[in-house]
Amino acid sequence: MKKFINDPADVVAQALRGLAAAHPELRVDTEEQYIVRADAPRAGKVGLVLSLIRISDGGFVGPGMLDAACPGEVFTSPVPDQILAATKAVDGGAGVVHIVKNYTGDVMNFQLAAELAADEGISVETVLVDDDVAVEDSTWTAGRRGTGATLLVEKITGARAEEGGKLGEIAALGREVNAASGSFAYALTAGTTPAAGRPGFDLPADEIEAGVGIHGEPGRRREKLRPAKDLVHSALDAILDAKSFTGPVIVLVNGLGGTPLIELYLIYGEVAAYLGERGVSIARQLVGNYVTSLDMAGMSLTLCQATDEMIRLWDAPVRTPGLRWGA
Amino acid sequence: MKKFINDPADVVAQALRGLAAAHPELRVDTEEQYIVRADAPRAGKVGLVLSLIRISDGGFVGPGMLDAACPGEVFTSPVPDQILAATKAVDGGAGVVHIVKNYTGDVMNFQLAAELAADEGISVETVLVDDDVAVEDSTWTAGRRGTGATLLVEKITGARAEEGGKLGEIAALGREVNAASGSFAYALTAGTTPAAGRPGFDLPADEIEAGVGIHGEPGRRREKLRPAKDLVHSALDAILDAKSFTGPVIVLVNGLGGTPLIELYLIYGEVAAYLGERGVSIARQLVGNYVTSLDMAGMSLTLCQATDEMIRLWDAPVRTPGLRWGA
Amino acid sequence: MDATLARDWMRAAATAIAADTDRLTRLDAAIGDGDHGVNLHRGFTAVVAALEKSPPETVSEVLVKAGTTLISRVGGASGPLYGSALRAAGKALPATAEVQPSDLVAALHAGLEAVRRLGGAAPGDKTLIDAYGPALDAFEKAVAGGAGLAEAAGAAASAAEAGAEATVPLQARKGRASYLGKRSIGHQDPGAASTSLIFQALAEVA
Amino acid sequence: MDATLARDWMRAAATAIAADTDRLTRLDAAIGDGDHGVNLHRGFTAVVAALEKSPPETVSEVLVKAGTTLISRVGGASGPLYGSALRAAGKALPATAEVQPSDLVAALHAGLEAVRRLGGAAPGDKTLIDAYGPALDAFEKAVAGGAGLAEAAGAAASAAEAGAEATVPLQARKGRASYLGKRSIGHQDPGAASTSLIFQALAEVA
Ligand SMILES: Nc1ncnc2c1ncn2[C@@H]1O[C@H](COP(=O)(O)OP(=O)(O)O)[C@@H](O)[C@H]1O
Ligand SMILES: Nc1ncnc2c1ncn2[C@@H]1O[C@H](COP(=O)(O)OP(=O)(O)O)[C@@H](O)[C@H]1O
Ligand SMILES: [Mg+2]
Ligand SMILES: [Mg+2]
Ligand SMILES: [Mg+2]
Ligand SMILES: [Mg+2]
Repeated sequence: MKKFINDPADVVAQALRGLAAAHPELRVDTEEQYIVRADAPRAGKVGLVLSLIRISDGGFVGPGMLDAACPGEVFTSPVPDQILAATKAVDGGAGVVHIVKNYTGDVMNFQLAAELAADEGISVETVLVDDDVAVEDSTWTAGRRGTGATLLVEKITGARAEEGGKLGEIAALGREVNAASGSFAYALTAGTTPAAGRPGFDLPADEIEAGVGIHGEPGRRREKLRPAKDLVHSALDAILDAKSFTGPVIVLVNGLGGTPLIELYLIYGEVAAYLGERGVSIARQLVGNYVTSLDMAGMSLTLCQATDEMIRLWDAPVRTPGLRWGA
Repeated sequence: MKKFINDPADVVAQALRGLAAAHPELRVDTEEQYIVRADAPRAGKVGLVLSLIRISDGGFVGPGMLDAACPGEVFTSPVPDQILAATKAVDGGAGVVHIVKNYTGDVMNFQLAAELAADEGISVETVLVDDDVAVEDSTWTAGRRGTGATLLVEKITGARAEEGGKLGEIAALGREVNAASGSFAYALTAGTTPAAGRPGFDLPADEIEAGVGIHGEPGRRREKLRPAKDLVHSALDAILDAKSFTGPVIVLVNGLGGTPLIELYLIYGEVAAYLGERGVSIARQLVGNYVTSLDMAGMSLTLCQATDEMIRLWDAPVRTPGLRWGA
Repeated sequence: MDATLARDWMRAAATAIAADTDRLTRLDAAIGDGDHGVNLHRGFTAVVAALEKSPPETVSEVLVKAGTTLISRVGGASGPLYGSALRAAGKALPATAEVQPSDLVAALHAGLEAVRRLGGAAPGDKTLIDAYGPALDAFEKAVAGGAGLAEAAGAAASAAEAGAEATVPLQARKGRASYLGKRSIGHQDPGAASTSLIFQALAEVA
Repeated sequence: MDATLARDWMRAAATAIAADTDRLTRLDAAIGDGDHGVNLHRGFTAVVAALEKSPPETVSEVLVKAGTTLISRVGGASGPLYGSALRAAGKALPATAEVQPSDLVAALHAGLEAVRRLGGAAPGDKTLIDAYGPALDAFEKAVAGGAGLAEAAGAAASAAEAGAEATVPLQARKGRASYLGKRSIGHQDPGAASTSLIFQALAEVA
């Protein structure tokens, strides 16, 4: 394993220290391991807390988006203590929304934290994100995973919370965005966690994993590498089969951490062309490495069938390390 | 080689099409292969054109930064025709500054383009960027390479051009920023160009390249992998030996394309700590994959000994796909 | 069982997990995200430290403290599951210095119940339940037949190991491995493997 | 040499470069950025297409058109260098249908001069000059000794190849390879290798 780290056991803590140094507009509690806006808690504002297992998501804390995020160990959900501490740090009396990606660990740890918060008199609403159409949503699985749509839920609910939206409304909006979103991902290579020290899986030189999540796990199936255009068509077909979108959609072309922008833009070109063919109009688009899986070379496509209100909130100012416009 | 592409011969053109689709606020000439701000040329505004050999740099075209960029084939400088076309597209009568990274090919192609532009009555000033202290600046080399400082030159001169700075002043400012900057880079892995189809060099599992540039070339020397802290100290020592900065500095911790943010933040933590030890104060910092080398896992550190004016211009609004704040 | 033996159990579990961290992580890499060994190693190291810092006086307190520590240090799926199991088991025990095998039967039932409530998994879903369930059955049967702790624990350990091995041909229906669909078949469930280690640790010290 | 032969030369050069694209790219990957073969292949393919589209009538025009095409299609260091060399050589020739070996000597001198002016490299800097220079010397000497085009081109080709091989032990002082310092020693310069291919192409068709 080759990484720019000091000690595999201490990567998250040290990265958090760097994040704190690089972003004085955030407050990082390196003891309890959470990140909050420096101005938190704001009286009367609904707080948004993300279950986060990648430092890059810490990049989405700030005005117009998240109030806090709490990274667990790499690919491990945070613990209830941490989540509780972050929840308390952002509660301004108007309640707190937990944005939880649908993974067994995240769900359970947040559930425990929500119970602890309720004991302390904090109203918590949970928005479960489960947009990954690669997983069948059935009793045969733990349900669809939360992937790229998390960013959309964060951005859109974050903008509404900034405007003064109430707890129930924000939670409902988050669930609406999630229900209106679908994602599908491909991996060209496995990522390597610092603790494991070797790639999560081996992949022959001409094969890829289809239907991967964002924790380095293998996908639904292994396939031969195909041209980007084919992969884009298959991914969009999977999303459009699962969710019958007609547009306008917000499109996220997302790299999983090790994919250069030149490839992501090439992919976006194919996405735009194919959605045109299928008669799905595009309202907004975002291209980059946002919802990542360490150094995995891979990409995910997310579509969100957006209402006018969602588009308005998408366009609203946001000022975070990872996403910034209008501010 | 596993990449999200269709045809290795057509990657740049197809990525440009995607960039155009994703960013309607830019105008992409896919025929001549250049990217300009949609509002170019602006009468009376000095135009800034970048020699660019990576699509991600196209991310820095927009208000407050570049007026145009022209990507060559992957790792190949653009051709004079392209540069001339971009130069004409952004000339609003106040002249054009060419920001050229110091590589033989870039220098020669821009020189030919500048001669052609002069023939057409356009005043061109050239700012040569050569910040990479890994290369000895002597008659034994083609001179120091242009790397991370390019982003600083683009941002700072771009802000001044937006304010109405004159041609000679912008060029002088660009040269001042370049002279005040130093960079050093490490690679953990080689990148793979689509055309070559295999990594540029082989690197054993425990070795890294020290002193690499941003075109996939091997570095000055091969070293054993060391903890991030050690690498940061060596890189900063190299920069501070070559340029005697005392601060305030603008710091860029830059990933070469395949380096996850968690590592870049960890690195920034070490940078901040070590600059503190060496008594160099930090005015501003930027952490991310900005000046990249395809999918190379690597990082570069850039320091710029900044004047108050440079810091003011650094803070000025910028609105490009790759860098955006205050707008 | 007294508090000392309960602490020895936790220590033995920590040692076994430390030795098998890599194996557990590999099992998890095959059908999950490759952190199970590291997660439990971090957790049980913290458990041992917590128990050493202020040694509880009763078995009940040992297990509650161990569970609480796992919940607040592990994260992931295994933290809440193992943590809640140990907490529930501890809370089900009498607050006496010594507890009987029959008390432990009830406690282990409470633990399993907590796992099922929290995770919603059924037997055969390819989770730690598939080692825990058979182990508890064997323990209960042995105690009902008059066996002492050592003998009952031995029976539980064997059953847990067999249960873990029996997860290999199953298709996962819960947890991260369920995303793989049929591809989860042919691999042992990492949680079942670690459950087997924990029952083996009990058999060792009992 | 007439325009037809000049076009044949460019076509033969394109064929040789196409066949050796991979070798040139590998040489460039070792001490540069691994694009030299691809660069020249793209360029000479365009040259052949341009010459076929509207075949020039004179050798001078063939070389100027080839050079212009390389400049506007290749990029990198090799585009301006080879392009300027061919343009300068073409411009140095008389605008006659047929040119003599002695005209070509003068033209090749002009081409080398253009490369040196643009790139600033001296002999021994481990660049294409280290193949071009010896080739030109040999060509000139042969012509001075009364040799015809075929014989002179053959001598140039051998000298170019020897020159290219002689770059192996050199340390690069110009171009991308110079960044490597001493590590550039032990590898053949890709530009010298492609120059040798171009002189070989002349010897083939002459
Ligand atoms: N719903 C569930 N019920 C019971 N056990 C579960 C459930 N989900 C997962 N597990 C167990 O947890 C183990 C994985 O633990 P771990 O790798 O530490 O967590 P994560 O999956 O969050 O990375 C699985 O092997 C399985 O035995
Ligand atoms: N200053 C120079 N003078 C002469 N030839 C040079 C010079 N710099 C580079 N070259 C030649 O160019 C070759 C590299 O060409 P190429 O790989 O196409 O361009 P780039 O270096 O821009 O990638 C080198 O092998 C060398 O022969
Ligand atoms: Mg995990
Ligand atoms: Mg090149
Ligand atoms: Mg796991
Ligand atoms: Mg090259």
